[in-house]
Amino acid sequence: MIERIKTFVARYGALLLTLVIFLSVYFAGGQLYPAMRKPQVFFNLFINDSSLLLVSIGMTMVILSGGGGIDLSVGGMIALVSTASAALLRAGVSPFIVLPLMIVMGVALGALMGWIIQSLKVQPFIATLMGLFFTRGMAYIISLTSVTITNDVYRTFALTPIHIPFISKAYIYPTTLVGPIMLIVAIYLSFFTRFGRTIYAMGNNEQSAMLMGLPVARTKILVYAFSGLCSALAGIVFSMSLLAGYGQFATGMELDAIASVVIGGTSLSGGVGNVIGTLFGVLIHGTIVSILQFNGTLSSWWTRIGVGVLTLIAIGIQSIFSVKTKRS
Amino acid sequence: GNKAPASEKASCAPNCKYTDMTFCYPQLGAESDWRTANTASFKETAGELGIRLIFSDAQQKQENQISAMRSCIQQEVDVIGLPPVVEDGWEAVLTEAKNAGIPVIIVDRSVSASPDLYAAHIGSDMKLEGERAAEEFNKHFPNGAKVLELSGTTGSGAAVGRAEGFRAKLNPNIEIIDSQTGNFTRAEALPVMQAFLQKYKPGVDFQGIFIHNDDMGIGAIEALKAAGVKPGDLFIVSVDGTRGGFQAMVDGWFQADVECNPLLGPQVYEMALKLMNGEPIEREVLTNETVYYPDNAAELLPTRKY
Amino acid sequence: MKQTTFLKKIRESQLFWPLVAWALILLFNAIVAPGFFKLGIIEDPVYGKRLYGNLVDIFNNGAPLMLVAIGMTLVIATGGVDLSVGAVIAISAAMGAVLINPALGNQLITNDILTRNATNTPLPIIILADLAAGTLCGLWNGLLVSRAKIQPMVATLILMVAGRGIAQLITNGQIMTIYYTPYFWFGNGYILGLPVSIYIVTAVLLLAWLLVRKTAIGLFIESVGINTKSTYYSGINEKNVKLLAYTFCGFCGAIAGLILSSYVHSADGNNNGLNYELDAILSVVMGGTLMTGGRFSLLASVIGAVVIWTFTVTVYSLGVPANALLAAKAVLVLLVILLYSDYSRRLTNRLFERRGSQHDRAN
Amino acid sequence: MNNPNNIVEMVGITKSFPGVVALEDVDFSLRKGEIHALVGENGAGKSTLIKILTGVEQPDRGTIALDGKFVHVRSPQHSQELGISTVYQEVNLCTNISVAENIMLGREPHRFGSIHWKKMNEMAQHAIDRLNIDVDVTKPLGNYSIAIQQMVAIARALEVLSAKVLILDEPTSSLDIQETNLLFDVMRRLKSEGIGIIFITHFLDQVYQIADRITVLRNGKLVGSYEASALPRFELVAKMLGRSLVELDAMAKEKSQEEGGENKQPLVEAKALGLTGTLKPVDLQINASEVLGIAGLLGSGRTEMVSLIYGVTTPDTGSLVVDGKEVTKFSPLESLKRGVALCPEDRKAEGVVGDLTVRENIILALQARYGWFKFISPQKQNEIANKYIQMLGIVTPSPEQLVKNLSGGNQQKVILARWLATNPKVLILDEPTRGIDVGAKTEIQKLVIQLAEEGKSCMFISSELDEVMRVSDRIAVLRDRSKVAEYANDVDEKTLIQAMAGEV
Ligand SMILES: Nc1ncnc2c1ncn2[C@@H]1O[C@H](COP(=O)(O)OP(=O)(O)OP(=O)(O)O)[C@@H](O)[C@H]1O
Ligand SMILES: Nc1ncnc2c1ncn2[C@@H]1O[C@H](COP(=O)(O)OP(=O)(O)OP(=O)(O)O)[C@@H](O)[C@H]1O
Ligand SMILES: [Mg+2]
Ligand SMILES: [Mg+2]
Repeated sequence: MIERIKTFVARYGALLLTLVIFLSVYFAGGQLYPAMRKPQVFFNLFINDSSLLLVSIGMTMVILSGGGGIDLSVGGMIALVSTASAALLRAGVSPFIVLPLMIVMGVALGALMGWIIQSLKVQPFIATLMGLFFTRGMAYIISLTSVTITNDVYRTFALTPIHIPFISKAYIYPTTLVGPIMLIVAIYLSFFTRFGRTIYAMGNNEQSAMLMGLPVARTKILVYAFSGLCSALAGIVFSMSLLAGYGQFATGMELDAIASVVIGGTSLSGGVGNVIGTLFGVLIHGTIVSILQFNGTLSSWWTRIGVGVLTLIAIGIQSIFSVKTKRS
Repeated sequence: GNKAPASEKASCAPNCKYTDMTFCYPQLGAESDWRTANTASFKETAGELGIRLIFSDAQQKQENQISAMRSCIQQEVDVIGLPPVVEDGWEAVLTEAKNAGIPVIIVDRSVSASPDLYAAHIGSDMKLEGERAAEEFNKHFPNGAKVLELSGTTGSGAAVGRAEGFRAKLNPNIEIIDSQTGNFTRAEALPVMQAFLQKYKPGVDFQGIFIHNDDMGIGAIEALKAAGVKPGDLFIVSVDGTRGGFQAMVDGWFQADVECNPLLGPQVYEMALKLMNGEPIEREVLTNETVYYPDNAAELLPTRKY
Repeated sequence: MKQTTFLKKIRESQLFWPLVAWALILLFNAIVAPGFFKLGIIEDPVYGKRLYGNLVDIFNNGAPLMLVAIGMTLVIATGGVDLSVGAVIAISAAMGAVLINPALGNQLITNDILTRNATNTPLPIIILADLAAGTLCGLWNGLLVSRAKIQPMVATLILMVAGRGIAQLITNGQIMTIYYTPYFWFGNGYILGLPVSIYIVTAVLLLAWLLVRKTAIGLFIESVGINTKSTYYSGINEKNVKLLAYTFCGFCGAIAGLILSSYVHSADGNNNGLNYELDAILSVVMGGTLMTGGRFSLLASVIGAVVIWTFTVTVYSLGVPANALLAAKAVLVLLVILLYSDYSRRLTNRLFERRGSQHDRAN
Repeated sequence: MNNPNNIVEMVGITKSFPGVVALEDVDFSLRKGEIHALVGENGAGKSTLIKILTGVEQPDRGTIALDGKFVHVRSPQHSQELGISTVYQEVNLCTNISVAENIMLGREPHRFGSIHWKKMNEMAQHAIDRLNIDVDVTKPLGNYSIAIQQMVAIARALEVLSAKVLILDEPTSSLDIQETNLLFDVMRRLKSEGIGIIFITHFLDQVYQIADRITVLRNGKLVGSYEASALPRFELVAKMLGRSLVELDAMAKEKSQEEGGENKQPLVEAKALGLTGTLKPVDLQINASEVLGIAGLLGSGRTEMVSLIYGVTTPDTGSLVVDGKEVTKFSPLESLKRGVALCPEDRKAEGVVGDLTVRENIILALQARYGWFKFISPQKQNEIANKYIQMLGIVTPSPEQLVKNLSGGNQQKVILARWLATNPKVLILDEPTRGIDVGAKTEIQKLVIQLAEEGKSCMFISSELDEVMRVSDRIAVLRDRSKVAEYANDVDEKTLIQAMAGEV
């Protein structure tokens, strides 16, 4: 029995810890600001951070695949997808053409970056930095200004709340659901497919995974394509909820995503962690921001310092824990 | 549904006082002197009047402003003042505020959302500022000239309005030969100006510059100095009327500075109180603004608050 | 035969590719904008005769980036990365501005500060405080990475986010304009007709070079970057090696902040040194140092920084809008990637080898 | 080519790396149902030949035929599809995923479009059971020792169902005798099933124990392929080295018999030195001019013990006295300054700094001892490097070659040179001869003895008992992480084995 508990803790400890951090931060917020106890505040976390959750899921997979894997292009992709779709919609193209087109574009750009990383042996940081420059630059080239979306389909998605059953005055938007759905897809991929397990294996040691005969090259390209898919979806969600496309959307979101992934217990060196942790990482990040917003008296700079310090604390707790498990 | 009352009266109406008010101000950032003066105005005035101010800084990101507004809605504040970073994308959250019965006053820049989603708009008339700047050029160059434009953040209400007004009023014999954005910051204005100077010879290829705010103006001056341009060689008009701008006029760099008043706190709070008490308000309010000139800049400089 | 090995040496030197990249951009300018290379001498009211032109501007404006690239090189060589350099620049700039203008309090700047050439603190102390602030930031990063064993990207991400907040905290959230002319010397001054910043970069480069190549530190840094554990077993205190690298990077960031704030006459917590971390990393990579750590060349990184600035100036002078600069930069990175890929290396190798063998025959 | 019995037929294989010709015009064939030993000195090109056959490297020239059909092996994955199953030199598995995944990944069972975990674990457990080791397949591989990991790698290779060819590159270098025998049983069974096995090892005993044919490589060239029964041992060695075994033995036997004993001043003295959970308190003494052998089974705590003495880990009980001074600061650097050096066991992770040159690798520890600012001048560095390259016979085109491009054995020599360069009083060698050819092995043994003669002392850890017995003056035996016995060097092998195994 004790052995069982030990195994359980060793395997899921980091995840449990992230969950505990989230709950304590959340309840601390509720203690400080009674208004934070409203159920809608919890749903707002999902509404506000639906795009962040999506890109963080992709980012998690990329980071897990190791080899310095990182995707800096996510924010730029959101900008590009939102601007491109807004421009297309303005030109009168049907949303049922625009949506798949955007997804294809995201996947293709992701795969292209993956290919550059894999075939030209370019460091992911640099290749995806290029992706960031390219996507944002293209967004500005499409339109220097914000483009309004007036399409009815988009408006319906943006402005029709879905009321949560059994909880009064609680609602989400249809776009809010995309993140959780992708989360389930990512969980399935990472734990129940060869693709996912290969990601973990190569994250630990790419050379070994290659010698084990695993399709390392293909997986690497696919992982970046997957991240591209997530970013494209995030871009769609972004443009749907804001009903606009703009080159300055989601600036710096790549950093928020990396922070969330790390707070969620994934190691930047690859092979350790999972997407469920990332969900809590995103929620922790959102809760911290909420608390600072509910406070409302702090000078603007405290938000930044606060986010920095709390990230440090979260990582500190994580690392203490990981040292402990290593010892045991 | 949009059935909820446009702006419920607060429970204390019609006798609400400033001390009863909780006011939410999701400031968009701290990108310029103008903005910091604006923040200071809201904070100081709230302190003086006893208003509970819920303030946050969105660091120029719309998504942060939106999530801050959602937090305010959950806190059931009395009034929200929103200085939107861009015009688009506010419909959903404004609807949420409306459904929660919280009136929203749009401050400074404007929004593209339907006007019945917010209570009022207070702000400078950006177009008018552009027109005023154009008139200065018209006065100074009756025989025509070539000018450059250093514009603000692309797509922002201020940059769009000022550019539009400027072009609308500018005499046809004055030609805008080039226009680039410096994002309202000094750091970015500087290299842009440098690039201009590589392309165009000051005094020969162009005689004047219209700069969308004082911060960029200060950055541009550095580039001009480095290129050996002297104060007065060029006719420069800027917008804002910050201390930096006044200093530039004293030094002879700016020939006019169109005011854009950031001290909106008192005006906005007054309107918010009226909203709480259910009193009628004007939907579009312009702030009082003027144009300053170098002749009395030195005198006025010490009286400037920002 | 000798010539072949000489050619080969050049080709294998880390300087080769950044120089090729620079040459390509200059060549492009020579064709498209011949005026690009114009150099002139103008009379400066304060500093006398001085050189003026695009190339001078590139070195002058690029100085902060070059400095940061020097520090970043050492950090990357240890297998780390420092995302906080931009924030460190902002902190150092804020420090300088606030010591000149004593508006530390809670009000807006008072009017008497506007009096020209007044400073609240003597200049040497300002400089020391600047450098100390940046170095301290570097030390903090170094401690997080070496002692707390936090992954570099995360450890420095913390200061990247919080640092700009700290800079704003120092200036009480204001963009502080500096009116104290002696402070302007670092960014706008000239010695013998050349910008002061060029001398500063040269001095720091020399200092760093002596530090790493005339002592064992360079070897230790490379060794740590390649295999930390082996390095530790060899009796090298790998923690202190990392600590040194990050601290030095903070120091470089501080000098960059000094020059930058002096140059734009203000400190702006939000915008000083924005995106410098990315450009610095790009410079280092362009200089042929792998992001996984190991072999590095300081000079190559500096040339990398020069390439980036030359490129930026080129793009501006072509009249490309500032926002679209990003797309152009993507093209630059792509160029770098292609130039540096194994494929192109093999191609040039073959090219040179053939020419080399022809040469042999001729002899 | 026409021999229908040949499953693998490699002809005219040539491969060069920058600065080295690893293989030159090598022919190699493998018959159905044979065990074919591939032998040669370090750097002879054995691993390279294997890598070419399995698609890790592409040959510059030459052809490969499988079952009489020419093939172009594109990647390890492709080689698996072709029925070639491989255990590479140095364990190449992933430590973060479970043992079961390490065995099954790539051919894992599926159900409803997802991995059938239960079945996969069962299949993996079955594969592990065949090798008679006790492992929980659901645990991460990293929880287990290198030896177990090696066995898992073998289990994985055996799991390739349709394998026609099995390649084992030094699989036994970290296995003990029982484990090796187990492996041999499995190999014989596979052989009887008609599978061809390529077996690389430096243990000539094992070659003769199991191989049917022997192919000898020297300096990247084929010396020849022989029936094992037709090639006497001394001839094999002579073919590998171009020298005779007698010569070599003479070299090692030089060990002076002058058992002086007058010089018994202790250099290192450990009293109840231990670390909870790692090593039970140990008393140990090493004198000047003495070689202390350390014997023990895998995982008996030998590495842990020397790690404590070298200060990689800090003990929590007992005391350590070096050269008369009590040690308070535990770290490799402090140890170096005290004159204690440790040549670590895990060459890849703890030894080489792959992207540094041979020269830099050699002077690294010496420079560390001098500190940051007392820089060894480039000329001096070259001198030192060249001295050791000659002394240890390191095969490298120049001191400026990157160490990662040397063969495994030569890398080991470079590391050894690094420690010798610091001129230590006490040199601790943890498995210095693992993966090293006969010639180099003898040289290292000789070196150890020579150091002792110069008044230094050595601690010598090796899994090969005869080696330990040959070089040591005294032998300490470890079992279950504590010291159980100590013998003089005239102890017989049987006593030692009994002490190690605990069956008195
Ligand atoms: N990637 C590489 N780059 C350069 N040289 C290499 C590379 N791989 C191997 N070599 C060289 O090829 C030669 C043959 O090496 P190989 O690894 O095949 O030897 P080996 O016979 O397996 O030796 P050992 O018994 O020590 O493992 C060596 O001289 C080695 O230095
Ligand atoms: N994950 C782990 N959990 C528990 N014990 C472990 C783990 N990994 C290794 N060990 C133990 O650590 C010890 C490592 O042994 P060590 O390397 O000291 O032995 P050794 O005698 O030097 O053998 P070797 O010949 O392998 O070097 C072994 O007792 C092994 O069982
Ligand atoms: Mg080998
Ligand atoms: Mg061991």
